[in-house]
Amino acid sequence: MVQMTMIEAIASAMDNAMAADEKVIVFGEDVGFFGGVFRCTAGLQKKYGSNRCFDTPISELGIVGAAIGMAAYGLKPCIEIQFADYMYPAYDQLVSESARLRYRSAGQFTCPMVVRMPTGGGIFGGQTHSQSPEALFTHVAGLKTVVPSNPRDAKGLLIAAIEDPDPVIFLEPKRLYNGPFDGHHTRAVTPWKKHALGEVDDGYFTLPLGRAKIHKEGSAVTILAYGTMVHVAEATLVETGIEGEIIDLRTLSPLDLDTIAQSVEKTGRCVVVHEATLTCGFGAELAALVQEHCFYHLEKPVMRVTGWDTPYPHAQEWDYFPGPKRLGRALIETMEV
Amino acid sequence: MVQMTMIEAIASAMDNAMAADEKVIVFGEDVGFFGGVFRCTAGLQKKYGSNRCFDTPISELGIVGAAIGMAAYGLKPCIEIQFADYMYPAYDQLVSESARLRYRSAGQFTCPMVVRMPTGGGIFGGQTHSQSPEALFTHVAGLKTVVPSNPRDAKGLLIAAIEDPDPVIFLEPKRLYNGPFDGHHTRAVTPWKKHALGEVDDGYFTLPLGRAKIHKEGSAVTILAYGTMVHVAEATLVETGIEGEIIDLRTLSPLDLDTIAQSVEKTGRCVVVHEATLTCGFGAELAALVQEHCFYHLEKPVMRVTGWDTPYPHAQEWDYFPGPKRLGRALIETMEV
Amino acid sequence: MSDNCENKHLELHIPEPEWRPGDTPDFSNVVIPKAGSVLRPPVDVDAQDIRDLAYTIIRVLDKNGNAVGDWGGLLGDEELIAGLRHMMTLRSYDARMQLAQRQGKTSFYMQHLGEEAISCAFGKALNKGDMNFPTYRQAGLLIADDYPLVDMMCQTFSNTGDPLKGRQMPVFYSARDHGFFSISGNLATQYIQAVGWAMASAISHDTKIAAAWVGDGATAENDFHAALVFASTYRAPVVLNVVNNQWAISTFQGVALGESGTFAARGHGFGIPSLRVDGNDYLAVYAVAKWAVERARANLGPTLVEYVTYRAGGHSTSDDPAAYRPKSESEQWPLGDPVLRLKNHLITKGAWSEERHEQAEAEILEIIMTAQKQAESLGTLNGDKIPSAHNIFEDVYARMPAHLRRQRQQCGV
Amino acid sequence: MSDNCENKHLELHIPEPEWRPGDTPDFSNVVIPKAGSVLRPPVDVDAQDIRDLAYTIIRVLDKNGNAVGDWGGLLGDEELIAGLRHMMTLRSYDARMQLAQRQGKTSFYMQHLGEEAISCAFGKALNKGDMNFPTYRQAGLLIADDYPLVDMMCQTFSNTGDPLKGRQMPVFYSARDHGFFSISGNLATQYIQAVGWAMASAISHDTKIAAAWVGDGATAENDFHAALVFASTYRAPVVLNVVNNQWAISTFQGVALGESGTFAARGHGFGIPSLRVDGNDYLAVYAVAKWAVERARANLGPTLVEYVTYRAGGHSTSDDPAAYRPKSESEQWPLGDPVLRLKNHLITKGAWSEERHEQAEAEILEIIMTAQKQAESLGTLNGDKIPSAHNIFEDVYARMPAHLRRQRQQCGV
Ligand SMILES: Cc1ncc(C[n+]2csc(CCOP(=O)(O)OP(=O)(O)O)c2C)c(N)n1
Ligand SMILES: Cc1ncc(C[n+]2csc(CCOP(=O)(O)OP(=O)(O)O)c2C)c(N)n1
Ligand SMILES: [Mg+2]
Ligand SMILES: [Mg+2]
Repeated sequence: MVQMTMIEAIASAMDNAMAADEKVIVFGEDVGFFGGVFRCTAGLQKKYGSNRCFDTPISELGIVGAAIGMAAYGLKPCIEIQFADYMYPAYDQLVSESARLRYRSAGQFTCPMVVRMPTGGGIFGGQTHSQSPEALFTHVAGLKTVVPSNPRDAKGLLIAAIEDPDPVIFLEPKRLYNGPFDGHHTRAVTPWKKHALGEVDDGYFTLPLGRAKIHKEGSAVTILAYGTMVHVAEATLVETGIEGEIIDLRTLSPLDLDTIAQSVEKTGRCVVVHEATLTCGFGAELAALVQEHCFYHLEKPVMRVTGWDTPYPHAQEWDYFPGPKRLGRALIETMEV
Repeated sequence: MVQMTMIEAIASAMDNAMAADEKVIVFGEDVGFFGGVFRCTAGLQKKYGSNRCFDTPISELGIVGAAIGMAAYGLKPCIEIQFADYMYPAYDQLVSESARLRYRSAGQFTCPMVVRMPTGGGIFGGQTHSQSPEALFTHVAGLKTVVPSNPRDAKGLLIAAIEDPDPVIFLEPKRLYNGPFDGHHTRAVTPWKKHALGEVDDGYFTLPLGRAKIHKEGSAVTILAYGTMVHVAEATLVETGIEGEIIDLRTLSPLDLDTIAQSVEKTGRCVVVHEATLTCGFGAELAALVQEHCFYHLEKPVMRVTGWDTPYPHAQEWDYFPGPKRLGRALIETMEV
Repeated sequence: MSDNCENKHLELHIPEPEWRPGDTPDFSNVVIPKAGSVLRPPVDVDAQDIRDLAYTIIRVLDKNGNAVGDWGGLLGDEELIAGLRHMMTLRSYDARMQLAQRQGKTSFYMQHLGEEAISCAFGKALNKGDMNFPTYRQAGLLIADDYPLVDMMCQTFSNTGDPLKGRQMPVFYSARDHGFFSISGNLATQYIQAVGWAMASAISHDTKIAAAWVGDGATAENDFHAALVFASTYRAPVVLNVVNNQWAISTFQGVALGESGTFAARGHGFGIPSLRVDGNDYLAVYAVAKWAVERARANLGPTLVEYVTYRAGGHSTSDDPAAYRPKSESEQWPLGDPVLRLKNHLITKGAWSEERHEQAEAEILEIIMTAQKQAESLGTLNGDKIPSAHNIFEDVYARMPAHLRRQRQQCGV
Repeated sequence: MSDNCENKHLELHIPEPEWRPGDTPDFSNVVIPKAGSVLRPPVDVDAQDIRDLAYTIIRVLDKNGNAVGDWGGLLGDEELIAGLRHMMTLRSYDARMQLAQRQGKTSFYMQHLGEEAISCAFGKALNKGDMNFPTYRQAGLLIADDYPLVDMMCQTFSNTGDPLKGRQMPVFYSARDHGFFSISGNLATQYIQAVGWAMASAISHDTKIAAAWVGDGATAENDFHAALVFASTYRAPVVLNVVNNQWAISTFQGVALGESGTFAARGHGFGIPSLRVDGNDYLAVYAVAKWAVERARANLGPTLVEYVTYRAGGHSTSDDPAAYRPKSESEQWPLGDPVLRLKNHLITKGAWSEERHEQAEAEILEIIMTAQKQAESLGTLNGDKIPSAHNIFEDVYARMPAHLRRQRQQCGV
């Protein structure tokens, strides 16, 4: 066990995967010599050569499109989109191509690749460095979507994603890179290096895709969260004193509905929280599923605490970000008899 | 009043808008001399000249990107994407640019444009001529999304969309172009020319965006539908004898939540139906909203009847399409005490 | 900024084809370089030294049916006869499938009429293991590689024998073992994938190369640019093919071409050797393909090839070209018919005759009819022998996740 | 397909910069054409007759500070002094804002160091009403058009005076009345929009033209291609600018450029006249800009201009270039410093002096400090005078829909 930041854990995942399988290659904008603007690929080019880790032109379409061709050839590309906000130029390749290749060729061609991208706000990145586009992937059949909330999960899930025979979108909440940010932007964040979840096995290991984790057990209300919001939820429970259960979804698609349903059947109350805009966000799917599968257990409607239905603003970031105050209000409302 | 197909109604909308305002221009792939692969722009180039109606290179990004520049200049482009399945190359321009221009420039620049695209299945178009990507637009703040279900609405809503000061995505269910297809693919469809909703005012008129219409009143259950599914719902009610209320949403964003809530409060039951894939489809948002706003009126969970979470298949189209049989089963289940 | 404004008013230029229905096309002012007049450079030539090859047309077969110049002489009579048979087979196959569509046996069809030489000849320039990333108008690659006609038909009919299980529209074949990548309905997307595949081969120190395909119209797409950028940057072992058949549905090539001169010239801005070839000349297509393939195989990087041809038929069975171009344009088209030209060449050489040609035509029709019978015994789209609905849910992922199992159950399959 | 396989193994080519940290850069083998050596063609020249202009560098100021050749002589001393002051203002402004960011007064900043001539000189070639579609490194357009410094600072500080109401990151200005389109954080997206804007002007028989801006790295994006296609097809009155400052964050220009030779050459495949100019030479930039603007205004269509320059500072305040390039590379860069070069030219001409320069520097600093004081009185990002949260909900649509009114209420504003 070594203490790692989430950045180091992600780099370690790629390092281990590249060492284990020479078919694994890494590329993207600034990921080569420089090691990525967030340093997630630091050291890989030096260790594995520029044949297996290299810089690309600034063309997200090119990065994803080339990766699809490589995956069809038999390699296992693990590529970086510098910010999730910049995946749109590649969206056609992701949706129309990577997600459907196995299907439309009846398994003749497949697309084992991982698309890593930093997501979410909290760094004063404004509307083009803060987005959480997960719902744009979960709506697409053929893609898997993963969002880790800590270094250990990030590493185990990323190696599992690289091993996976299908395309996996791997969303990295950038506000968590250095520590478990809980929405209190004026307080210092405990660095991962001093946090239990920063203890990560140095070697090769996987955590299964498609399984949620009960981050904190409780009986009063179920909070469905992923990424940064797991820590916001934790802080909110401490502050409100509510005995809630936090489920860290980890994989959004395919979703671990059983774990969710079990929890809501126990608590009878459910709040969903995410940073993305409300309308048609992933929280809509969660609310729809929970009311469908746990209808007779629900004491209260499922509430959603999310980013507003606006672009992500720069200066007013903390009025936009769904922090402990807003989540707390929703929890209290949901706890009313 | 003239009898029109939906194609003619759409053409007539553009014709009237172009006649009324010379800032309105029309372009897209094959829309000029030929009048569009579905003939929706037939006659416009001849009447208004190729300066105002012209063919473009096959670049959806170019079409939308150029339209944004034109709208910022002060024109009102009404552009065609040949099939909604081909909007992905332009998705970045739609999401990152058209939807945010007013916001990020604090109103200095605006983007009054309409993006028309045929959507939906039922024509053996396979996975690249059948998609219903509405949720990919409704998730995006700054866009409006409209789906007409008949010629009269199509015309009035399209003119309103062209008048609108913001970007509007105008989705045309292609299976409705010639008649109110109800999902019974082996039966002939009554042509619009013989249908009450095919009676359309020849001149300039608008129908307000953001207002749903009660397509059929009823008290037993609320069916939330749009586009082709309005007619599928109608057929299903006839066949099951259920006294359901069909709400034709017409505009998905901004949504007419009041009309929906009033109906569900009356009926206590709600089924949502759409062609798009289930997970994170627009039905998820509808179910989430209905359970949130009508929780104490609901006798049963909101059910969703949708396309499966797979690409749209070619040969098995009628096993994929959510027709009257599947909707009927859901209604019956929802009606159980 | 100054506010000097005494300027004339601007006008938008809208490209228009020379002829519309009712006009009489006249190609007499189109310059067609003489067969044999373009020299064949060595494959390791510098791109900048052969810029002129993007503005000419490389041709081998002259008016009299002789093969002339540097680019000829690569194929023996047997190979040429095989090539002729491939083109004839493709044409005959197309005619039958077009008819089958009209008879309601399937939903849609797209033919190659006039463009047969391109995919048939190109296919012969590749090695086993190389990979094409085709559009919907390169079925000649399959035919020239002896892919079973019955399988092609089963795909077209979406029947129980369909290798793609009914999931894809007709003609969107996929045949991995024949170096034929799964066709996408989205134009141009496969162009950059071909570059990626070629890069993967180079990364793996393999010897395989890739070939990308796109139409004149689809060169305007994003993926075309990404492919040129990546191919140029990484010197990917790929042949970048542009089939310029003059039309993109109803839109003439001038709309995509703009002021460019030629599509081949688009390669120049990327330092990619770019050649323009007579696409209706089997020998020229083969020779240029071979040249480009050799370059790629020798690790010299990408080549862009524009095939000048003409889409003699409708865009698809959903299209009627009489609505936007003169009916006679196709006959007036100055590069002739690829089947006829190769036939005449072989006859001129004494390797073929009218009789053998007729006989071959009959044989081929027979082969196709037999295959069609076999394919139809496995069903057609309008019958009830289509692939089962459980195929909707399979192959979305390698392993079916719980929610799809649930949905499959709801579907009752 | 044959299965001939006796081929050598492929290798992927990965472009690498010549020098990395620790190396000593040596630009002595870079050919810099003599100032004045490139002839100035008439604006209605055929693109094909000036292909060489994409492979050279148009320069006016020689080593001794003289303006030489065809492209010089367009600006009087007063105009040049004004230009010098614009560049000095931009540089001084950058230095202050960079510092303010380090002091925590804002979240982020991007400077122009070494690239000041390009936007400052280009701005002077346009008319009132023309529209730039800039990236984040053309604030000289604003300064040369006398946009208030206080407004620029308020935007940078996201304070209560911010014309963009705190919504945008620093430096993403928007100033419609100054011909400055709203900057997008997504690279290259505005390139095709500029073409659309220019097309709209032509459709409206207006006289206004547009200017598009993109960096060397971002030419790889989809929008760049779409812009070239549309500009070429419709002969749009637009100037397509590429600022080649050698770096895209940590990635040297060779990764985007590949085998192309130059970025200007990318215009050739579209038949667009393409010029390459010394971006550190105020006079050359102005002359080429003027030429391209005249072409557009005369309805002669688009021009592509590549500005050869060097990003002397970090990519942004988040970047440290010492991690990926030698520290001395910037000093070794052979095209010199644009401010120094124009200063020397004016001194050589006797229109300027070291004393006047120092005095101007002091004056400019004073102006900027005064503006900064005024701007800071309206707040900085780390203070509490930021635009109210109700601005989150406004301008999403022209009229706020019900769901946003509900959300605004929940937000408590
Ligand atoms: C992304 C995308 N946009 C539009 C279409 C619709 N479409 C199908 S074929 C076609 C014309 C293609 O023309 P070209 O590239 O010249 O190929 P050709 O049909 O002539 O072989 C169009 C516009 C599509 N399939 N994909
Ligand atoms: C679509 C997109 N992809 C990636 C980025 C991240 N990014 C911001 S600036 C930059 C480098 C741009 O380099 P260049 O175009 O050369 O402009 P320069 O910064 O040198 O002026 C990158 C990769 C982005 N902003 N948008
Ligand atoms: Mg074509
Ligand atoms: Mg740069």
